[in-house]
Amino acid sequence: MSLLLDAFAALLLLIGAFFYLAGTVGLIRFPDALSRLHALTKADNIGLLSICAGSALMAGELRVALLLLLIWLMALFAATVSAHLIARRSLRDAEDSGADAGKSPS
Amino acid sequence: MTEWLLFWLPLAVVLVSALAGLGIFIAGEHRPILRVSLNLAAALAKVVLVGIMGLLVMAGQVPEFNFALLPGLDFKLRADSLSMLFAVLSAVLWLVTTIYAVAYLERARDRARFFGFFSLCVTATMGIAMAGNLLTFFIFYELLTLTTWPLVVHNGNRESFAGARSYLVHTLGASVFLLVGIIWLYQLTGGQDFIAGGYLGELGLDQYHSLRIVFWLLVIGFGVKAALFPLHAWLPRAMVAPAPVSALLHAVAVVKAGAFGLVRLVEDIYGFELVQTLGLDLPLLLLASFTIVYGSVLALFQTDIKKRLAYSTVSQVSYITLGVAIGGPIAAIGGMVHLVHQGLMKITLFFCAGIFANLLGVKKIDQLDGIGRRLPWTSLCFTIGALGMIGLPPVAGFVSKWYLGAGAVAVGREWVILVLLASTLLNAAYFLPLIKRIWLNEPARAWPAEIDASRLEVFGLVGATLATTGVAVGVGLFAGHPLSPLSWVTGIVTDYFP
Amino acid sequence: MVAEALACLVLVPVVAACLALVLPGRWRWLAVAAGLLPLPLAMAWLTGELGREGLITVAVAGFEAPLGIVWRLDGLSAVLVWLNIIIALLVGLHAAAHYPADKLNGFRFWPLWLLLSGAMNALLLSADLFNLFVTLELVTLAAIGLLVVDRKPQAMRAAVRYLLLALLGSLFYLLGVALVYGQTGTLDLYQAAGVLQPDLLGHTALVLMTVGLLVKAAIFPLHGWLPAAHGNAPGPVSAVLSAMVVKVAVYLVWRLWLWLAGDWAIPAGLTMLGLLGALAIVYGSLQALVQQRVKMIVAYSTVAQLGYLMLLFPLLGLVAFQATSYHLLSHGLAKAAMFLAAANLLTRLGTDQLGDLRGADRRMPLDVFTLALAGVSILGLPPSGGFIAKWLMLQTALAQGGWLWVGVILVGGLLAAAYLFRVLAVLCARPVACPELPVSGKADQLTSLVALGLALAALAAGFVPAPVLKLLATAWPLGGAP
Amino acid sequence: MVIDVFLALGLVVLAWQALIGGSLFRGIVMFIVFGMVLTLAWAWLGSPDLAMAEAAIGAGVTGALIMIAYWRLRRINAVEPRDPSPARSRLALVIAVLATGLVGAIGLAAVSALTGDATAARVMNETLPDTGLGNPITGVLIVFRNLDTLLEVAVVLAAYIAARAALGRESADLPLPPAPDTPLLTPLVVTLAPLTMVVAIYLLKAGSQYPGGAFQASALLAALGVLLVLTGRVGPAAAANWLTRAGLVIGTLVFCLVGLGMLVIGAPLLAIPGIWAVYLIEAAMMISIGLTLVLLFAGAPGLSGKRS
Amino acid sequence: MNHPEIWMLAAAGLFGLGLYSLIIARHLLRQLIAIKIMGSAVFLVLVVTAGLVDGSLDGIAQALVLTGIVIAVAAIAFALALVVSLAETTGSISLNPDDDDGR
Repeated sequence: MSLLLDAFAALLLLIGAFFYLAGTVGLIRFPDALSRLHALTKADNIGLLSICAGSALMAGELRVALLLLLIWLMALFAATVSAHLIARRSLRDAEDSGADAGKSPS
Repeated sequence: MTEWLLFWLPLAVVLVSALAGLGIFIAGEHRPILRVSLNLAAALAKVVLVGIMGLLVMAGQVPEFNFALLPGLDFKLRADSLSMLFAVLSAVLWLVTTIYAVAYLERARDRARFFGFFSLCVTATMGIAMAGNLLTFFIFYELLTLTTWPLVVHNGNRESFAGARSYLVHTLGASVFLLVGIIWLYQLTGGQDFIAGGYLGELGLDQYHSLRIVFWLLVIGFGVKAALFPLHAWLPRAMVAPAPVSALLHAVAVVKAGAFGLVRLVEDIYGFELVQTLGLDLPLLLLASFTIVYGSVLALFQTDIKKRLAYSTVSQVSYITLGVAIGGPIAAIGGMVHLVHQGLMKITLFFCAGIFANLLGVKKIDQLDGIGRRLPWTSLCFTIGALGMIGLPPVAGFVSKWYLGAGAVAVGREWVILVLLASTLLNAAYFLPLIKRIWLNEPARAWPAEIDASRLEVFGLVGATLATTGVAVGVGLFAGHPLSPLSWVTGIVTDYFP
Repeated sequence: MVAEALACLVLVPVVAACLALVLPGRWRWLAVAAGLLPLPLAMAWLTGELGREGLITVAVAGFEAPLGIVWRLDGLSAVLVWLNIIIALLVGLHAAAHYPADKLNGFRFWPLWLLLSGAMNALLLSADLFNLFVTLELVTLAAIGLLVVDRKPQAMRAAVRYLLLALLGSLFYLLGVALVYGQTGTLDLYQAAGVLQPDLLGHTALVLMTVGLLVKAAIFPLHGWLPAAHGNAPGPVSAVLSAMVVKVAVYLVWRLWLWLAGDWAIPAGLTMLGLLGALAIVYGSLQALVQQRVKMIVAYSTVAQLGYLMLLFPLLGLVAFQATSYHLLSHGLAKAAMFLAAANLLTRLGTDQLGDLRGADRRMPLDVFTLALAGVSILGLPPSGGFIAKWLMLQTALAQGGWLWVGVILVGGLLAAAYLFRVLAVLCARPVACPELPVSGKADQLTSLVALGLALAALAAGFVPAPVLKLLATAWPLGGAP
Repeated sequence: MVIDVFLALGLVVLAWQALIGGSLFRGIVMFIVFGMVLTLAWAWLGSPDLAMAEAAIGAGVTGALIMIAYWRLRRINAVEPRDPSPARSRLALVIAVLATGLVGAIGLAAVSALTGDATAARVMNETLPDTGLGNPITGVLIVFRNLDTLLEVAVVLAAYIAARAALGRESADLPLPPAPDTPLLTPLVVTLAPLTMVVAIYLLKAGSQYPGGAFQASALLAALGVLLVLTGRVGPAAAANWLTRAGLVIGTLVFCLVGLGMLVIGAPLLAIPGIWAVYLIEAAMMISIGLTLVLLFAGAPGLSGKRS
Repeated sequence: MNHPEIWMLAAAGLFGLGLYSLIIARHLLRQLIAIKIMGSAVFLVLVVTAGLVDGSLDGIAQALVLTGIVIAVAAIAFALALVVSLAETTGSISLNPDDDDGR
């Protein structure tokens, strides 16, 4: 039984790593700030979710699982607000400099 | 009771003028009456205290104040017969010079600062006179440099700063040699006190080489203030100071401190036998003789009165060193007694020069024509002083020269008499023309800067000068009298050469 | 009872600093007084105790050496704590005139002043290497805070330079502590002394710590920050900086080289430190000769006088130790007096440029007299403490045949005479052309009298060296020839 | 082994990015990332306490302080500093290579000569149980070497007073960036504030048995303060009222009074009587250091309610 | 902590980098960051040289580093206030060495 659980946890961790990888590639490849933000927030949050789930399974305790859930919620919250602020900022910079939105700030 | 007195008297004598100095600083510029009375009271008190101490010393007691700074290092004030000689001289002359200075600086500025440092200088001189060991001597020796600097700088103009700087360079430069010499000596012998006949002799030290080096280090240290030949350059330049300063300090206190140091060095530290065995007496003798002749020759070429007197001091002070370097009791008497006589005569001459400059603005020798008619009493004093310097009998100068000559003969160094003769002739060569100008020449139409000084001021100036002239002559006439400096010195010398 | 006195030395000023920050208005004077006044009493009692026992050690928090921190009071630290207390009180009195506790600048000045003296007492007592790091940081921060209390632009620039160099110095020192802790397993200096081997690691640790401390002590090649900092600091702050803060770092270098590495034979290192000292003396004096501002001259004079403290290393011996410690004490007093006098000149005449100070002695005779008196001690001329130190140093140098060091000491004295009399000559000169400087501000007798008091203390040190030197002798660790 | 190399290399590369080349803003960001990676390094080395401290204080608070200082300096638009002369940079290169070589060689020598008989630490491990504390670091900080901690809190206090002295004027017109007027902030603050408080208190309490303690908790409070200042919920006050000053000073004061109190009842100086004393001191330190860091960030003598 | 050599080399690298940047950095903030990084390097050296005691990291070394970190942040905070104040009063944000070696 535990073998199955461990395998499943490992799988979850792999998925999480993959999502992180995707997010990073998006960060590097995408042309403007907004699309980068989009890539980052989506991919990384899901990646984090699966990693938390995987490690919760490995730990096996409910208390640790709840803690990890709290971590995920906090990270989610922080990610959304900061992404929102960065987006507003890059939009305002774009209006000031007249160029289209998204050139990365100096 | 007496032993309590014996302990605290030396300190009291030294501190009287220090407290006066402090009082004068606090009294400040705007309370002249308080300041002058404080100064005179202190001068009188010092003379009285020195008198008491003289009586005690004559009665065979030895007042001594001792304070241990460090285990091997103590601060000792001891009034033996030799120190009394110098102490009495500076105490008496401080009183007279104070009277003179008060009159002289009637209209000057910064008098509080002047008199404050003036009394601190006398404190240092008294401390040098009564120092019991080399450390105490060095402490007051350096204090003397510090306290005379503001006096030389008193006028605050450019020349006085140049003079003061040269004075500092010489004295502080030489104090380096003195300090190393003293510490080296303390290294060799530990904290020894001055003993008549020298404490090095008994210790039987065998490091002759280092003793010679230490001797020359100390000679350089004392030689600066005693204006020995290579180190004398500061004295003429320091003549920019006001007349009372030149009179007391550069004719009596500072210069005599150096000479007194040399006397202590040869008589009380090394002892003449050790100096002779180390072969140091001849070079010192040659150096002194050369300074005597060199000083007199240079005096000839000076046009300024005070500069001429300064070079004459350079040569006269070396008489003391000469007396000590010849060796033998009689020459030592001549040397030591000259300490007093030269002080009295030279201070008179400086007083007169001060009066000429202050009342008539006469500074150069060629302005002296016919001044005898205008200032008869001052010129008389000047003449007596000058004759004394040359060595004519009634005045004190003759006594010391006589003893020096006799001492040289007694020890078999006849050539020294030639030096004495040469210097006497040179003295005559640079003093007699002045006397001729004062009495025989016609006075110029108007004096350079004639001022109508108040009667009190003139009385103060001339009175002080008359006093010193009287003492100079008195000392010469009553040389045999038991209280005279001559008999006092013979008393000293008897326990140096038993 | 000993622990109470030691605690009073350190914790009372810190508590008073907190109270001074919290209490409103006039109450702050009370907190300042409560912070400073008990110190001399506690120290007097402790000195008596020290006289009997020779060494006082207290394990803070009750845990002995390797685990806890140990306070250790011996002769040397007692002398320095006394100097610290005298400076804190007397210079504090002077500061009370310019920084009233109920005004804004006083509100910022006094907590830092109390923290500074408390931290220095903690440093002088501590025997733990890391605790020394913490106290050094507190001393530096408090000192630099005081430096910028007046927000003068030059002071600000000097403060930034001082802070950067001090932080760099602390890092080097901490690196050395890390190595010592790695090798010996203990942080107590006197415990590590036995265990630390004079091998490559031991030497490197010592060198790193010494370099770090030399930066804070502003010894010659690393002195760049001192003149600007001490020259532009407010009056009382420059006094405490020159008299104490710099000395505390030199005290630590002594502790390292004489106690931690006492029995390692490193003649080359000792001579090198001596040479640094000699260069400091010559360089500091020459710079002081060319500076135009009085406070800069006095600051460079500090750079020079610190060189004397490094002469202890080549002349290693009991008498040399007594001499340099006594020089540290008398220089502290005299330099504080000089800086306070210079500050008085600056505040009341509005400038300390030498050119504009001609004839200053007529309007401010007391301060010029204080400058002269303090100068006497700095030069090492008799009746002053400096003279006793110079005499003992020359004595031991002659005894050991160190002619180079004799020359350095004497030349140092002459150069000091040169730059001091250069200042005095201008101050006593008759004002030729410059306009009559208005004597601005009320003639504050207190500040002048405090400066005079410190100068007289420096002179008095010339008369009572015996008890201090006996106290120092008990602290000498190496024994052997004087 | 791989993780060690990866983290060590990461640290050096990030330090390189932060220090050399690129704009200053980029350097500051890289510095904060460096702090994060250093947190991982401490965690990997086996010291959770240091990891938390580095994250909260080393990267978080220091990063925020430097960022706000950078922002203020740009507003003062001070004159652009001149480039260092090539000679100077060559000299710097030589010195840097020498220093690296020295520290590296010495470090390796020290590591190879590891005797492992760290007496002090072994004694500490033995005496820790009878203090009732589980976390050795809190034990060392509060019980065994508490003089260090006392002076450290005094250092923070001194830093604050000195900073106030340097900034000078009583009124708080040091500029602060305008609060962004987005509706998202209110829910953020409303949820984060109580949560941070709870976590901070928890950290404080857990500090005695598990990794945590006063300093990490104070950094959390400081982070909360910074958030409130930036979102305009709290503004700089003109003068420090009594409460703020008491808050600043309470850490040092409580520690000293406990220390002196012990003397009164005959115990050795600064001996800690029991767990309650540990918590009392830690709580006081948390408040004092947290408040100081927030005030240093706001560059103001005190904090007031609404900011215009 | 099983490969101390790696960490020691990393610490040496950080120390050297920090020192290099401290000397040539144009902006004071960059110099402060350099000081902070050098501090972290020294703390690494401290922990690594302290070694393992009974299997885990040396407790005292960790406490020292914690104290060190807090002191570092206090010193940096004061330095930042100084730099801001320097910029306000003198308008320059760098300490070019040759501008006032003593005025």
